[in-house]
Amino acid sequence: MLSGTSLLFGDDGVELDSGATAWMLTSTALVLLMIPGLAMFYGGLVRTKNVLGTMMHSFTAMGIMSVLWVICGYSMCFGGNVLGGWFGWNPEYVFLSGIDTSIMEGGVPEYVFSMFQGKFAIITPALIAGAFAERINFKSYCVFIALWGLLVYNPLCHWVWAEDGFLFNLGSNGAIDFAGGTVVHISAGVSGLVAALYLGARRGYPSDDMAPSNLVMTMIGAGLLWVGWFGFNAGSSITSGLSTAQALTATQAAAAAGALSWMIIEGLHQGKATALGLVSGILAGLVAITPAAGVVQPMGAMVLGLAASAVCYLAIILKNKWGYDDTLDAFGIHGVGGIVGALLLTFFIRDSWMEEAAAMAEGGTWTVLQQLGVQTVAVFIAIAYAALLTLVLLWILNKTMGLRASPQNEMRGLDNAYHGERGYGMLNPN
Amino acid sequence: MLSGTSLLFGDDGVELDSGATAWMLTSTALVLLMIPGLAMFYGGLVRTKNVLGTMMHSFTAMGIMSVLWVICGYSMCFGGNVLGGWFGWNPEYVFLSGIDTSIMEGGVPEYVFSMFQGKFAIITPALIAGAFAERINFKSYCVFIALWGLLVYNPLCHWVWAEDGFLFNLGSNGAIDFAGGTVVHISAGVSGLVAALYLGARRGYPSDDMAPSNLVMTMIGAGLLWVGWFGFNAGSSITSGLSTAQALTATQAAAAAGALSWMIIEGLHQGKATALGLVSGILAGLVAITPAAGVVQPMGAMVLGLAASAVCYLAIILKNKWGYDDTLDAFGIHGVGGIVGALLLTFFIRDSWMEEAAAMAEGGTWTVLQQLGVQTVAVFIAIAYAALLTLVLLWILNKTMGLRASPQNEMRGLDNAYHGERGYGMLNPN
Amino acid sequence: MLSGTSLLFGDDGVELDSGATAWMLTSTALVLLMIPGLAMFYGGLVRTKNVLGTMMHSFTAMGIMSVLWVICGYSMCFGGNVLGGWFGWNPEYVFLSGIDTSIMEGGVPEYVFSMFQGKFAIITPALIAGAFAERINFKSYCVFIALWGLLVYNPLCHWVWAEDGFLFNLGSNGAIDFAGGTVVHISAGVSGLVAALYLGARRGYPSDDMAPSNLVMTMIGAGLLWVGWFGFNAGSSITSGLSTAQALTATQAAAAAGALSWMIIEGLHQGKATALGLVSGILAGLVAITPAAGVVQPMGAMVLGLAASAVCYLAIILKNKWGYDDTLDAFGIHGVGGIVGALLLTFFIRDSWMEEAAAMAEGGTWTVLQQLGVQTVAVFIAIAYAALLTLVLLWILNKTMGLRASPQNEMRGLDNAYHGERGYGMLNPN
Amino acid sequence: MKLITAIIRESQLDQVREALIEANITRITVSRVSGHGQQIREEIYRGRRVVPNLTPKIRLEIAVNDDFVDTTCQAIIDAAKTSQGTLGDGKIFITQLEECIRIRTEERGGKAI
Amino acid sequence: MKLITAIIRESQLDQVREALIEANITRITVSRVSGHGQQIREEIYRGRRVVPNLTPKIRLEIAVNDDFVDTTCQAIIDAAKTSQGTLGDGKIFITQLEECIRIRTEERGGKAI
Amino acid sequence: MKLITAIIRESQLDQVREALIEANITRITVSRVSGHGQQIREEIYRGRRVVPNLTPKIRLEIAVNDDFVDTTCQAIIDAAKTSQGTLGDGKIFITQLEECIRIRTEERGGKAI
Ligand SMILES: Nc1ncnc2c1ncn2[C@@H]1O[C@H](COP(=O)(O)OP(=O)(O)O)[C@@H](O)[C@H]1O
Ligand SMILES: Nc1ncnc2c1ncn2[C@@H]1O[C@H](COP(=O)(O)OP(=O)(O)O)[C@@H](O)[C@H]1O
Ligand SMILES: Nc1ncnc2c1ncn2[C@@H]1O[C@H](COP(=O)(O)OP(=O)(O)O)[C@@H](O)[C@H]1O
Repeated sequence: MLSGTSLLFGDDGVELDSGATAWMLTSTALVLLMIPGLAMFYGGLVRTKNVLGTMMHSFTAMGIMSVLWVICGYSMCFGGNVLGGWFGWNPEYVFLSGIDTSIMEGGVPEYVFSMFQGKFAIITPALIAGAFAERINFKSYCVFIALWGLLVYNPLCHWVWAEDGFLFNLGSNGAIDFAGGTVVHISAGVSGLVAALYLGARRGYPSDDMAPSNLVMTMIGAGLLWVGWFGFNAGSSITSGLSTAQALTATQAAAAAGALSWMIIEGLHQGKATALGLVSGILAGLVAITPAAGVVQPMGAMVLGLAASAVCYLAIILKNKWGYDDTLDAFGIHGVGGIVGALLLTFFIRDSWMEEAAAMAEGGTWTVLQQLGVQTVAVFIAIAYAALLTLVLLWILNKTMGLRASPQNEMRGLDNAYHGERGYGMLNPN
Repeated sequence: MLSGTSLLFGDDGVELDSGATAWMLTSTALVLLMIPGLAMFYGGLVRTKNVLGTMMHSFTAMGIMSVLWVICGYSMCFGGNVLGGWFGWNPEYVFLSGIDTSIMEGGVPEYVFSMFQGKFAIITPALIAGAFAERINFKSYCVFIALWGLLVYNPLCHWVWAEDGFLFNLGSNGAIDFAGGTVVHISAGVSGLVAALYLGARRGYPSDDMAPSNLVMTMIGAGLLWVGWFGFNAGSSITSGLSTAQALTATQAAAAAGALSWMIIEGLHQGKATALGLVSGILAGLVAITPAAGVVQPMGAMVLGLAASAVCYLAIILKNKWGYDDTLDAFGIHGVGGIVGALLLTFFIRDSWMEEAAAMAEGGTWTVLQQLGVQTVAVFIAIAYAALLTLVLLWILNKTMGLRASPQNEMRGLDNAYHGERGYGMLNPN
Repeated sequence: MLSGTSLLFGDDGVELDSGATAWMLTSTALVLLMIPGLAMFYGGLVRTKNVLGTMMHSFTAMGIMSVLWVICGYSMCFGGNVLGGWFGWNPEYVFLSGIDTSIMEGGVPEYVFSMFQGKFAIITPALIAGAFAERINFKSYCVFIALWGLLVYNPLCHWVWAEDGFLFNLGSNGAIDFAGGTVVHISAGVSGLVAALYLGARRGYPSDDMAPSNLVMTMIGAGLLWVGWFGFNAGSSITSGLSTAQALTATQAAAAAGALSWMIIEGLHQGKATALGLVSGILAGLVAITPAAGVVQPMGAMVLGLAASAVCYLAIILKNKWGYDDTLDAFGIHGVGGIVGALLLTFFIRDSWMEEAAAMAEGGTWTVLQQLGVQTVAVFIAIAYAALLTLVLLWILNKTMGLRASPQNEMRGLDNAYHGERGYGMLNPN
Repeated sequence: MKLITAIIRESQLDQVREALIEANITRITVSRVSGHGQQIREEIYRGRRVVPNLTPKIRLEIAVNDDFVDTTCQAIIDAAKTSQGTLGDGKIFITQLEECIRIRTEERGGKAI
Repeated sequence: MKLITAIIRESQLDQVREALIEANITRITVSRVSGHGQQIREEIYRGRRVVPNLTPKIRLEIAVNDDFVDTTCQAIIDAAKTSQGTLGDGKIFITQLEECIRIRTEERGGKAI
Repeated sequence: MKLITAIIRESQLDQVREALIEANITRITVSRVSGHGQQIREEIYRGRRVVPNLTPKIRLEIAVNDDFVDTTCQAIIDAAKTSQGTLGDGKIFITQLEECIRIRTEERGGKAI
């Protein structure tokens, strides 16, 4: 138990920063907290008979994606370009075997960075699950997220965050995606939309109402998500300093502004401010600030939160009009919110960042519009790639294993059909 | 994502302490965790039909108070004295626009301090809500907390914690309020009491029993509050060192002693130790140690926890005798516990603190009784100011918007009346 | 509030490491989070009428064990050998009065270490409670855990973790128990087994099924346990550096592998992968990695997780065959998982550790088999000591206070019988 | 003796209970049920007003002696009706009760009600 | 008028509701109950298949006019039966309904059903 | 055939079930209800003993053939009564059951019970 404080320098002579390490360890824990948070958020919104099945979508991702991450995910994301930069690879990263004592430039052990990043690879497929909740076959889901992680998440992550990723180097100072607007939210949202369309609506949708089984749990889940998001965004600074503080502040401001504006919009539109509305606003704000947390100041963050709530609110109204069944609005919140954030952030970038970008640019100038172009390209690539690959994966799985629960299983509920359990035993005298 | 570790010094040349920053970031997350924790604690104690409405009181505060904090709250609390010291102001703090790269003396970015403090401004009005739960109009509540934050919380916070606040400079070494005994708990408890009296009792109180809808959730909420309180108290050291460790230890000791003594007292008095009693004891202990965490040692902390449980237990018995309806005992626990802590701490102050105070005092001596005097003055001022302003605000709101839910809405329940939702859909087959 | 950043050195001149301190403070909070997490995990598995009583087993431990820890627990665990090394003692540690400003070698205030360790003393008896849930008398439980803490936990902790503990010095480099495989999990599991056998099965077991009241809560609890376990394991490095990162990585890998393998095993065996199975696998993995987190690399951690799931799954099948009533499988998961981890880790020890051990060993060599011997001895001692003392304690308590709830109280349920409350008021219209 | 079973809105439970107590009917049994009838438009889900396919309702069971049937029904009707009667206000069913036993005293018949 | 009370499996609720709607029986009241009958083997608990001593069931209450009794029962039976009938499929109980009142309109008797 | 409906204390459920099984009555349906009767003083809320206005109760429904009515009632009474009978022990209601159908086999009448 008492050991090892002597290891102050890594193999490569970089000095350890115990403070930065402390915050990154904490961030890793906080992002992990988002998985049960998400399970609660989603689980509370489905019908009683599907609550465990829906929570299992998040929890299974913790198992499958973590194991894959250790085996090859980290290598595919942060290894050097292979296959023309489609993804990365580094044999030393397989089973994380080569980073046992390596310390990164900022003084943080590479293990911590790897574990922190691994949590993003868990939550992204778990987010998708919201789109086809209440009707997917459990086994197919497991296979789907494994393949999706390997073929969609890992390449995208490599492009955006690896030092030799092509989106990382787009334009003068790269496409801005501080903590995963494109990699996490847009990719999950778009893939969810494709899957929802491909699988078709739930039996009885939209004529029957499918009332949430536990909004109380959904609210608590939203609370945990907000807390965990501090790790998600402020942790993405990979240090514990000014940039961390800036990201945390932006996160708080955007979430609060999102919550408040959704409440006001809904209050004006429907006459009542719902609890689900408030927490949806929190999420919209958090999603929108995710790509932007490193570059915007508090006022900009508040505008982003407000805009995200307004646009997501509209998007859900449109969904209801068009009638497709994105069960828990994975696209409506994460896809749309992510796009709003990734594009709109351009107008609120901190001057210092723009100056840096200008210094790096050919010709020594860099304008907001140029950056908007870069952002648009990145968003478009994320959408196109995620949509296409998801469609291919779904098609293959549908032909081989079948994707959709049988009508009978859908009526029984996922909990009984795939897990042989019930979520709330207390509902019956026992 | 990989960026900014170069910012090791703020504008003013103060060196960043990445460790202190890491703990303050964590504390900020922990204090935010207290909001869902409080929502769960309160939400579990009300009737089923009011659970979402009650949780919304906490969640809405996250939206409203955070937005106000960024706009002007931080400025009113920590800016320089204006209007004769009624509150503070600093134009650079508006929208936090002037602290983007500022690092405070202890090596912590000012953003982090601001966000940490902002969480206190969220939780204080959310605590009040317990006093008038199950019967307040939602819109009026929103306006009330906004005004209360601006006119009660911000001035009190300025007086006690700003360097030029008059309570900060009372006596030799100031009134002791480490983490918010007066600012948070006494002010919330007293305001709650005034509001409960002003609004009147719930329909049917006290003849009808209003059994808690979900004590399980209340217990979990208490657990999260305890965890979050480490951020609240230990974070209030604004560093990561010995004083932090002392505060954390005192917090743990007081909470445990409070829990144990409530259990024993209730066991002796009623023959059974209830779960609600145990968690009430946890809260009483935590509240009492809040002002004291920086100055008392573990044994003193345990006495404080024990005393708080005993006095709060008594206070609630008296409430039941007098028959006023402080729904969730915001006054009985937070008001009374806060007063017990703020006064009783005087007898357990660490010698080093008293020596310091003596050194700063005219004449070179400073006695426990003198400090008790200072504490009493601070407590009295907090009570008087909070009570008076709250009464004025309630009166105005009552005349203009109406404060209380109509009898019909009270019978339907807040969830249905103000939010158009139900908390536990699972209770009905669906 | 703003104070004390000057205390950068302890009495003994050791320099404070604010980063290590930050992570240890965080770890302390994370381990505390495990208590409500455990309460949720256990509470969700019992019948509705016992939910509060079961959660109270964890919550009461927070009160009782913390108070005892401050009074004498820390002294008994980390004081110098007394009574031939049965336990430790240091009068300065009584009420923690002598460590107010002491900083440990690694730069962490001793208070923080003490509070971190104190959480382990809370959770261990709380784990036992799973074995005799739904049938123990509440008062006797309170007395039992107090005595068990003093007579079983404190000595074991002293032997394994104090610098002069005899297991700490066994073999060349000590018995490996990084974060409590023997001290926490084996001792709790074995004591639980003894208690379950001594108390006898629940009324109606096994012919009646006793379906879980709230698997949703159990899942959330498992999620919180995973998050908290980062503090448990990575915090046990008592620093914030490479060894911390290694422990965190091993923890994540083992938990994920455990989850995935339980899911697959159950899927193959029963045709369905249950939610309870998945979270049991998470726990099995976490338990197994607890002693090992400091010495194994990710691949080894994954093997440990996998093996733990397989063996625990088998153990529970055997339990069902043999028919004894370890209500929540405290032995089946914690006892068995702990043993698997403590022994199996030997085969995956990092080379650097073995080299160090060899350097310290007489003759300069140290083999895996020698270490396996050491581990076996430590495991055996923990099992024998915990089993024997637990039996004696139970026998005495049974003779004096009575241990088991009366049949009538068992049928009414613990909540009503011992606490006069109900967990889920919402189940009834109110 | 009759057994009166009433299905009412959740939101009217307090009102109905107060009305019954006023009419001196203090012994009742209440449970949560869900109903499907002619009612529509009830709740809001992410900005959309939706029709819950099974609307939560409250079920009252009241055993009464024959001469109390009318008072009881009238009390329920008056308190359960919302603004002159709207869809979803509920139903009352009356069945014949053959025997009633008070467990505590083992009394039977009308005096056990 | 008759009061039909059916105890069915939870998993058949959707199917039964669809069948009833098809048979034009749209007004029903549903509640959660637990039952004990001849049924065994239902759920999995840590690798063991167990017999819940009280199995969750759904209870339907349907007030119908006399000529609808047979249609209603047949619709329920057809939809609630699992694979040619297995233990635990449930029961239907029929009792005489003396009076039915629609609270909204205070209509009584058959037309209030 | 009769339909026996018993309202008992939650805390007596296990005892009543064991008694019924002993009396060979194994098929029952159970649900959670809340009741209001003469009972007072039940729970503790922050140091105060309070009267829940609606006390949680358990409702048993048992369809039996006529010659089983007495055994069933007696078994319930004996097991549900607490210490010679205290307020709140509950009630038994008996109504006429016209028809009983076993869904699995479509059997009707007494043999379907
Ligand atoms: N024939 C019936 N059988 C059983 N329950 C009924 C019947 N008719 C109505 N109900 C119950 O009464 C509730 C209210 O009925 P609804 O048709 O909405 O009211 P109204 O008759 O005023 O239009 C329904 O939700 C259902 O629970
Ligand atoms: N005599 C009865 N009285 C009350 N409820 C009954 C009776 N018989 C059956 N039930 C209910 O019906 C459900 C199904 O009964 P079961 O005996 O399992 O079906 P089957 O008759 O097809 O074997 C039971 O769980 C119980 O709730
Ligand atoms: N007339 C009645 N109609 C409906 N339910 C009743 C009636 N009388 C009693 N009950 C039910 O029985 C329960 C116990 O009744 P209570 O009056 O407390 O018992 P006792 O008759 O022994 O005094 C009540 O809570 C209620 O649920």
